[in-house]
Formats: sequence, C-alpha cells, structure tokens
Amino acid sequence: MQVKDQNFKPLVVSFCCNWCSYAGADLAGSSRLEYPAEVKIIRIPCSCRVDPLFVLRAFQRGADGVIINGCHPGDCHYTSGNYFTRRRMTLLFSMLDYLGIERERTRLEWVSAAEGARFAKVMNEFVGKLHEMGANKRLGDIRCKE
Amino acid sequence: MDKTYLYYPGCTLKTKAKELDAYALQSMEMLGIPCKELDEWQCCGAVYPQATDEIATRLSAARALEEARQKDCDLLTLCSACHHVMKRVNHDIASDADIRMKVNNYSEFETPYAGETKVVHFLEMLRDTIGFAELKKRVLNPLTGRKIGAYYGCLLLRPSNVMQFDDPENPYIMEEFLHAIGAEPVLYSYRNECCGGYVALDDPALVQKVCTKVLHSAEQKGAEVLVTACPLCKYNLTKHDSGDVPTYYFTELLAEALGVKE
Amino acid sequence: MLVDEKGMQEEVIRMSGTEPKKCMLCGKCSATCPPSMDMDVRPHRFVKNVKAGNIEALMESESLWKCLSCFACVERCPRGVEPASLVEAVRLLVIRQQGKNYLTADDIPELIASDEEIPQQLIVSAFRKYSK
Amino acid sequence: MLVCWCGSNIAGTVDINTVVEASKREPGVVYATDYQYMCAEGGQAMVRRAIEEHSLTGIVVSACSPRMHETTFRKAAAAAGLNPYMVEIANIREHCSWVHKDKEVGTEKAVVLMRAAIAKLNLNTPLFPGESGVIKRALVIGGGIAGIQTALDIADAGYEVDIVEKSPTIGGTMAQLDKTFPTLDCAACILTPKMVDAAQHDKITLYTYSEVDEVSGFVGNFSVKIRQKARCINSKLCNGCGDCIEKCPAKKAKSEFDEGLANRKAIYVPFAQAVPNVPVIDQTQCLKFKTGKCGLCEKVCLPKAINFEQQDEIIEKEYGVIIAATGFRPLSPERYGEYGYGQLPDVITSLEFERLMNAAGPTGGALLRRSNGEKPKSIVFIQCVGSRAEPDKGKSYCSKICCMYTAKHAMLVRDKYPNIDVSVFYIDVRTPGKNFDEFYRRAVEQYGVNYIKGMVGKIAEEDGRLRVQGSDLIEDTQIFVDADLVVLATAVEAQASARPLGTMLTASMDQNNFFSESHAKLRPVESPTAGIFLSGVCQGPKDIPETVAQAGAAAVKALGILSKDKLIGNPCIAGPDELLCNGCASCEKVCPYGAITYADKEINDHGHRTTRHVAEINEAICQGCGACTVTCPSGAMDLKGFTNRQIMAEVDAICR
Repeated sequence: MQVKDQNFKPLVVSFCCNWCSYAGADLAGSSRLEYPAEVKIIRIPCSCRVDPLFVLRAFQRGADGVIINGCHPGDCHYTSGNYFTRRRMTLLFSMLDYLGIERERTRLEWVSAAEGARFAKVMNEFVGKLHEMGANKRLGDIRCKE
Repeated sequence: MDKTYLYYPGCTLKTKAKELDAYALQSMEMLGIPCKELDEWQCCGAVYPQATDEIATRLSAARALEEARQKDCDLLTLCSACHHVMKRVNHDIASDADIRMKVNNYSEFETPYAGETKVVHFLEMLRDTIGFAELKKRVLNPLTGRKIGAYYGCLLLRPSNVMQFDDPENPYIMEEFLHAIGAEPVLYSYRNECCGGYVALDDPALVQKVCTKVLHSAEQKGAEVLVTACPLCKYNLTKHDSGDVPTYYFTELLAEALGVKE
Repeated sequence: MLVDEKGMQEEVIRMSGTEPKKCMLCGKCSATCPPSMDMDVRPHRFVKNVKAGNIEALMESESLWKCLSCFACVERCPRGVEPASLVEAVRLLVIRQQGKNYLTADDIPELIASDEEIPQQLIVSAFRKYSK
Repeated sequence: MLVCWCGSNIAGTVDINTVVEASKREPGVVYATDYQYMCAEGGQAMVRRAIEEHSLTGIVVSACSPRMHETTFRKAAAAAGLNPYMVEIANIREHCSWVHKDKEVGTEKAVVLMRAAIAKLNLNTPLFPGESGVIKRALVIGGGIAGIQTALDIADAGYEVDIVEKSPTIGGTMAQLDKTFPTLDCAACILTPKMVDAAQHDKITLYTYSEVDEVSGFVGNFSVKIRQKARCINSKLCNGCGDCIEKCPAKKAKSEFDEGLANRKAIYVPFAQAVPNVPVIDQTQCLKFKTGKCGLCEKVCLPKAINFEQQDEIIEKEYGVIIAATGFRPLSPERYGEYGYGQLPDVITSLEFERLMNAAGPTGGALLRRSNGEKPKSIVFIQCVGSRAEPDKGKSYCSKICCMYTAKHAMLVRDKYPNIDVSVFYIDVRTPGKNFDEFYRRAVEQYGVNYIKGMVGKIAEEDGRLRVQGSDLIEDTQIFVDADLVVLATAVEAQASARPLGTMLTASMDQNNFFSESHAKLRPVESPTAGIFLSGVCQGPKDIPETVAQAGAAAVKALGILSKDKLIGNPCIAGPDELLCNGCASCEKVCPYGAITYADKEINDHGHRTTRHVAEINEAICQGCGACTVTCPSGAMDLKGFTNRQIMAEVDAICR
C-alpha cells in the first residue's frame, strides 16, 4: 500500500454555470463557508458549455479532479442544458474510468443559487476524497512537468 | 397461493398471553392462511435498543429475520413489542452500514443479511392478505352493537418513519378491523398514548396515572371494552381499570367473530 | 470509564445518533411527554443539558427511570431531535458502570411474587432498560 | 491589471501586493496597481485613467464576484473608449478571501485566479451586442393584492397589462381576510376598490379562470399561451343578475372562498364583490354535466349567457415583461395529527378563523364552535404550526406573518367577546415592523390575552371540550388548557403551481418553491432571468404592506424595460465557422430556443467558391448557453466571450 503524502495538495478544476452554481459559490462566499483553496472555479454560461476536451485538458495538465456544477435538473436557466451535460458527462466519466482516471476524480453536481452550504459541502467532500486517492498519475502529459 | 408466513410468537405469547397466540392461530387456520412457527426462536429483547452501539441486543431479532429470508417467508408478528423490535432492527440492518457489518460479523450467517425480510404484523396481514372486506364476509358471529375502543399504544406506531404501520396520530387499521368483525369502533384521543410500559415494575403510581388517562378518554367516548395487541398494555390497563372498561386481545374478538373461540 | 464531561457529551451524541444543537427550545417534547411532570429534568431541559455538556448532572437525574420510551417526543419534535434517544444514551452511561444497575436479577423473584399476572415481557423489558 | 482590497474583505486574507507583483510577470500585462475600493467612484476613475494613460487594450479586475460589479467595470471601460467586453474579473472575494482563512493560501489562490483571468483576456476580442425590440405590454401572473398593485402601477404609467388569475375572481387570499393588522381596518374595504380599479382601467385586461400554459421567448419578446378555462358562461352577455345561482339545485359543493366551511352552488361567484361579477359552472358538480338533465340556469338566464358547450380557449399574446405574483396557500395542518385537525371539528386554521369572524362569512360573523354551533368560552391559538421545522417535518423558515395575525385574532375575539378566555402558545413572538410590537403589547395589556411560551404536544377531546396539552417553559411545567376552539397558525406555503410556472419562465426557484431573487439585497424583485419580476409572497413570506411595496417595486423594474424602445442584447452568443461547418444540423437539434437554422450559402473555401448547407444563428434569439458548441462534431460552432480557446487557456492557467 502506498504511503499517503501528507503535504499532497490536490488540484481541482471546478466548472460552475453562471446562473446556479456560480451564484451558489458566491453565496458560499458571502456566508463565509470554508472549503479548500485547491478548488479553482471557472465560470461558464451553462454546464452544457463544458466540452469533454476541457476535462481531458485539465487532467492532461495535471489536475487531480474535475467537478462540473450545474442547475438542478428541470431548473436550467436555458431550459435543457444540464440534461445534455448529464448524458455527456456520464459517457465521458465512464470512458475516463476505462482510461484509468478513477470515477471518483470526476464529478457532476447540481448546486442551485440558493445552496451556498451545499456548494461548500460538496467541495469539501470532493477534495477530501481526492486527498484519500492521492495525485493523479494517468494522462498527465510528461512534457508539462518540470 | 400466498406464500407461507413464518410466525414469531415471542416470550409472553407462550406463557402469560397464551390466549393472544391461541386465538390468532385458530383464526388463521379458519381463514386458511398458511403459517408456520419459527423452529427455534429466542426472545426479541422486548425493548428496542436505541443506542447505535448496542449490537448483542439486536442479534436475536437478526437471527429470526435471517431465518425468514432463508425460508423465503415474510416474518409474521403479533405482539406489539416483538413487531417493534423486529421492524426497527431490520431497518437498522438495511440502512446503517455499521450495524449491518457488526451484526453479520457476530452472527456468521452463510450469506450476509442486509434487511431483506419483510416484517408483517397480524393486523397488516389481515388487511393486505385477506382484506377487511373479505374478512367481513367470513364472520359468523358479528359483534353487532358492541362499542369497542382500539388501543394502539406506542410500539406499533412510532417512530412512524420506520414503523410505517399507520398514521401515528390518527391510526385507523384497528378500527377497520373492528368494523369488519361487526363491532362499532369508538374513536378516542388517547388511543395512541403510552400505557406506561416497563416503568410498571419501578413506578406503578406513574403507570396508574397514564393508564387512567387512557381509560377515562375511552370511557367518556362510550367504549365498553378496549382491544390491544400487546400483553404489556393489557397488563397495565387491566391492573388500573376499575372494572368498567376491560381490555381484551384483538385476536380473542376475531376468534369469537369467526366462531372458532372455544 | 469516561472522565471528562466533553468526552461524555460526545459519547451521548454518538450513541443516540441525535444532535441536541438542532433543538430550538419550543418545549413540544415536554408538552407531549406522558410522564413529563414526574421528571426532575423534563425532556426539553434534558436536551438542553446534553447540549450544554452537563452529563454528570443528567446521570443523577430521576428522568432516566421515568422515560417510557414511547417515542411521542421523537415523533412530534419539529426539529428532528430525539429526546428519548438522549435519555437512553445517558441511562446506558449509568448502567454500563460497574455496580450501577438500577434493577438486578436478585430483585426479580420478589417482584414476581408480588403479582402473579406480571407478563414476561414486563420483566424482560424492565431488565433490558435498567440493567447491563 | 487592477486589484481591489474591498476594504479588509479581500486584503484581510489576500496579500494584495503579492498579487500585483505576480501579475506583472504575466504575458501581456503592462500595468498593475491596487486600490481600496475599486467599485467606488475613485476606483472607477482610476480604471478610466489607467486605460487612457497606458493605452490598455484590456483590463482584468481582481475583485468581488462578476455577478456583483462586472457591469460597473464594463461601463468604466466603455467610458474610457475600451470595448466593454475586453474586461475580465478575477473573483478573489466570494471565491477566495471569504472562503479561506489562511493568508498564504488565500494569496496563492488569488494569484492563480488572476492568472486565469489574464490568460482568458489575452484571447478576448471586442464584442458588439445586437439590439432587439420591446413589446410594450406586461403580463402579471396572479391576481391577488400583489398582482393587482403591480398591474395598476404599470397601467397608470401608460402601458398595457394583462392579469392572468386561475380562480374565477381576482382578489386572492387578502379577499378572504376579515381585518388587517396593525390597524384593524377591514380587508374588503381596502381591497375591493383596488379590484374595481383594476377591472375598469382601460390599460388592464383581466383573464380570470385562466392559466399560463406555455411561455417562450426572452426579455422584451415573450410569447405566452394563456388557457382560458371554460366558464360555461358568455361573459359578454352575462349581466351578473344572479338568477342562475338562485335556481341552481346542486348546492353541495364546498366553497373555496369560505375554506370549505360553507357550501356553494354548482354555478357560483366566489363572493359578492367578485371581479368580474360573472358566475362559473363547476363541471364536477353541475347536474347537467353529471347526468345530462337539469339546465335550470339556462332556462332562467334572460340574456342567454349560459353555454354548456363552451370549451377552454387558448389565447396567444406577446409581452415585453412578465411579473410572477402567484402568492401562497396556508399549509394544511393535517399532517400534524397531534393537533387533531380534520378529526376534531373545533380545531381550525387561521384562515378558517378569518372566515368565521367575517360578517360575510358562513356564520355571518358569529364565532361559533364547529361541533355544536355554541359560543366558545375559551379559545387557544397555536403558533408556528409547520413553520421553523426540519425539512421533513414542515417548512424550515419562519412564516413571518403568523405572530401578527394571531395577535390580531386574539385581540378581535377579546374585543367582540370580552368573556371568552384567549390563550396563545408561542415559541417566540416576532414583531419586526412599524407599530407591530406595540400592536402585540396591546393584545396583552389592553385585551388581556394570555401568552404562554411553549409548544402544544397534543389536543385531546375530553368530555366534549378540547384539552390542550402544552408546555409553559417560563414555569417549566406541563400545562393543560381546556378550550372550545383551537386555531392553528399554519405556515405560509408557496402555491403548488409556482414551481411548474418557474420552470416555464426558466426562473430559478429556491428549495421551498419560492421564486429566487437575483440578489438577496440589491435585486430583491428581479428574477435572475431577464425580464421576469417578482411581486409579493411568491418570492417569500410577506405581510400586506410589504407585498404592496414589493409589488410597486416590481412594477418600476418592469417599466424600466417597457419604457425602452430597444434592448441591448448579450453579445456572448454562438457563431459558426462556416468553413468548418459540415451541415450535420446537430446544433439545430439541441438549441433550446430554435435560434439555429440552416441555409445554403456561398462559401469561399481558400479560393474555391462552393455552395454549402451551413448553420446560421439568429442573434436576437440566441441566449448564449453553448449547448451547440459542444454538440458540434467538427468544432465549427463557438461561443463568443466563452470560446474554446479562452476556456482552455483558463484551464491551463489554473493547472500551471
């Protein structure tokens, strides 16, 4: 068994849709709910704007986890975008799993604008899980490492 | 054909509450419900161990539940306390991974038990397997004109999210049963309040207080007798009634209505 | 043996699986409880004391032996607190100590002799609640 | 590159200087500085100066959430002659300084967020928004006091307004009330004139007994299908004489207006002052519909207004703005069986109590027991029924109005019947509002209402009365109060129709099915969806004065759009690279707005002129979700402002 590196800081890319999850993350902020600084948020108009390539790119560049956050099903600002995301990411994540990027490193969550507490909770859980798993060794482009 | 019920009588039904057991079995035979008693049952413990770290006290229930699964039967209970313990322990095993693991570690079942068995109370069996409408047709001696108060107590109803027996504040299954056997059910407010339970051994005065409330509540609404499914309720209520409102087991009235009471 | 109150408080919360901080002190449990007036520490105050960490005081409380485990407080609490489970956890803290059984096997014959009608269920349940 | 301190909000956990210095090493950065409050006038002036002095082609502001001040900085940039879409915000407050405590950690993250914003900005191109027209008509959904007020305010400003109300009359819950706190004036006296005003206003059209079926479009250009349910009455012919109601033999239906405490006919108007004063036939109760026989109403109707064959009618109309004003329902207390509601006839809800006290109510205003019609000697009120509970036990919020209306009820009882004892069980008495606490104190001091701190555990029927078993927490005792009537102050609950409507409007809803506001403090009457505004309790529990104030505010915000001739659109929309487009039409299928069409176009493919079938975006319709971009198999479709390269650059910057 591998000895866990106590100083390991996972790198997490968190895509948040502008209408629900980004606002949820803002609410987590204005409610001063802590979550790990390893989480870096990228704003996108809708979760359906996340191209599988973005996820692959993140892992290629050394991310340890990628989480995509959208509005709850049925509540998409653009009516149906998150349904596309759900189907698309289900496929992508299972393919990544096949490639050796464990299922737990990828996640799709629904966080509404009113769920600041949930956003913080989800991020804490996700980073906690990544801590248990350690660094992502697959798919990292060796040319990117110093 | 309906599948056979595996019947769990529990300690008191073989001793002080023999009539609760006997009338139930006679009625079942009359109604043609296939039923078999558990080969080797142990006392369920009579109270549900609330603390999450109590494992040993959950084991006898777990054994009965596992045996029912093995035999592919629903577990049939009659005594309220047994039903409460079985149902809640089963729920714990199904929903709490820690309890499930520990119970299985102790018990060493061939296949780990994960709460698959369905626990059915005798009243639920009457409602769901026979149906109260059908039961009504099978009644030979309807208890016409008898004003009867159903006494539920606490164990069958609460906590409702686990017991899923009936509306915890306005239960109706026993009233439906009373209708079916031709009696006139009397609704009264305290029918779901506790009889005092095990505190009877330590503080009979306290139990007298709560029982008096129940009995008064039933009496002022015109109940002539009460029916219960629990030997402890019957003991407490009988001990503290002044003779005006006696308490019977519901199976006794069932047997009487079906004409199998000896 | 648990020595500090903080540890005891954590133990009670863990065993009961209920969170006293959720309580908003509406008093519905004490309104509901059948033996409410026979308790020295009534249910809402029992919860409040667990929250405050006064476990030793609760271990001395008469309420431990008055609770009927009828779950009326559990059923009706609007905040999802289970006062009855907290009472049971503190009761277990008491009887799990050596020599602190509230009822012992020696008491039984006399009790049975006093009343022939006592059902087994009563003895077993009281024994389970009051002894380890 | 500009870094904001936000006082100590950011500077407390992020070392500003480090961020500024780090930014100077990023590609393309020619100038970096910081300021205490970037959003203030001084900060914005600095933004303008920096752009002019250093001829900047783009700026990154590291500050609070872009949802807060993106517009502010875009305007400042535009004022300095820079394209406003050459502004990027690094959110180092909500997403950084406020959620981390350690300054080192916070600073490190702020640097990364800043880098990502710079990386994106380097790929930004100036964007130019399109314009779209505004349909100068507003739709108000819900005809209670909120909807009426919003409609009147918009109409008075000179714009057309339609009100869609699902019941046969406007008026809503307020019409059911007897008196209103804290002045005790009669609800009907202040509401009915407004109802009439709305009906008579030449700019207002009422669609009662109607529901919204479908909504499409976007701000300025919504199109809506309204289902006008069959009243079975020709409203144009009906003169409101009431002869039909008089003759109707089916009288067993429960009156919705009287909360089921009285019966109404199968053909009915909900109450005497209903607007419009046109009856409705309840098809589930009408003998003609049930048995085919009867038709008495048809026979007595002189103007021949009855029409049993009438069908639902779909009305399609277009609107510039939509205002939700769907209000609330009191929660049914049946699930709290310990109070016996539904089992014990003398346990009633507060709204039922309003009807019993009302002179036009089922008892003509006489407060009588439901069980035996006798006058009660003692009344108990119970507050917080279903409010302030865990989500699986009720509503987690305070319903806000119950403390005050319970004080009102208690006071009215004692005023009218000084011999009736009145007790109120409460957890807390919450009276924040002008003259509110004074009102509650009057109930106690002047009217002698007995307030008991503690909840009720059970209500039992004992010897024909109600035994209320509660807690008196001040006395630390269990208390038993014998009552003849118990009134439950039930929680405010969003209308069941609110969430489906929210979905239709693509307006976000909170976990309690109230409409979410765009910003809890600064945009309280706007939905995050442009062109949708919120009026009254549909946004959260409110009393009447607050509802009216919010209704007016929603009207003003709506007028802000209606008064414009053109709306500046969002330039962050999709666009195809026609050279790459292979004409597969995948994008057309996923577009939720139908903004994509295909057309044959002449393409200059590196000198070859060919005609191809390629995608075209309708810029006025595209909302910029990006569904098409990810669906496009050839990578032809991209989203301006969020291009593939820009997002990739952000990912790279974060993972660097």
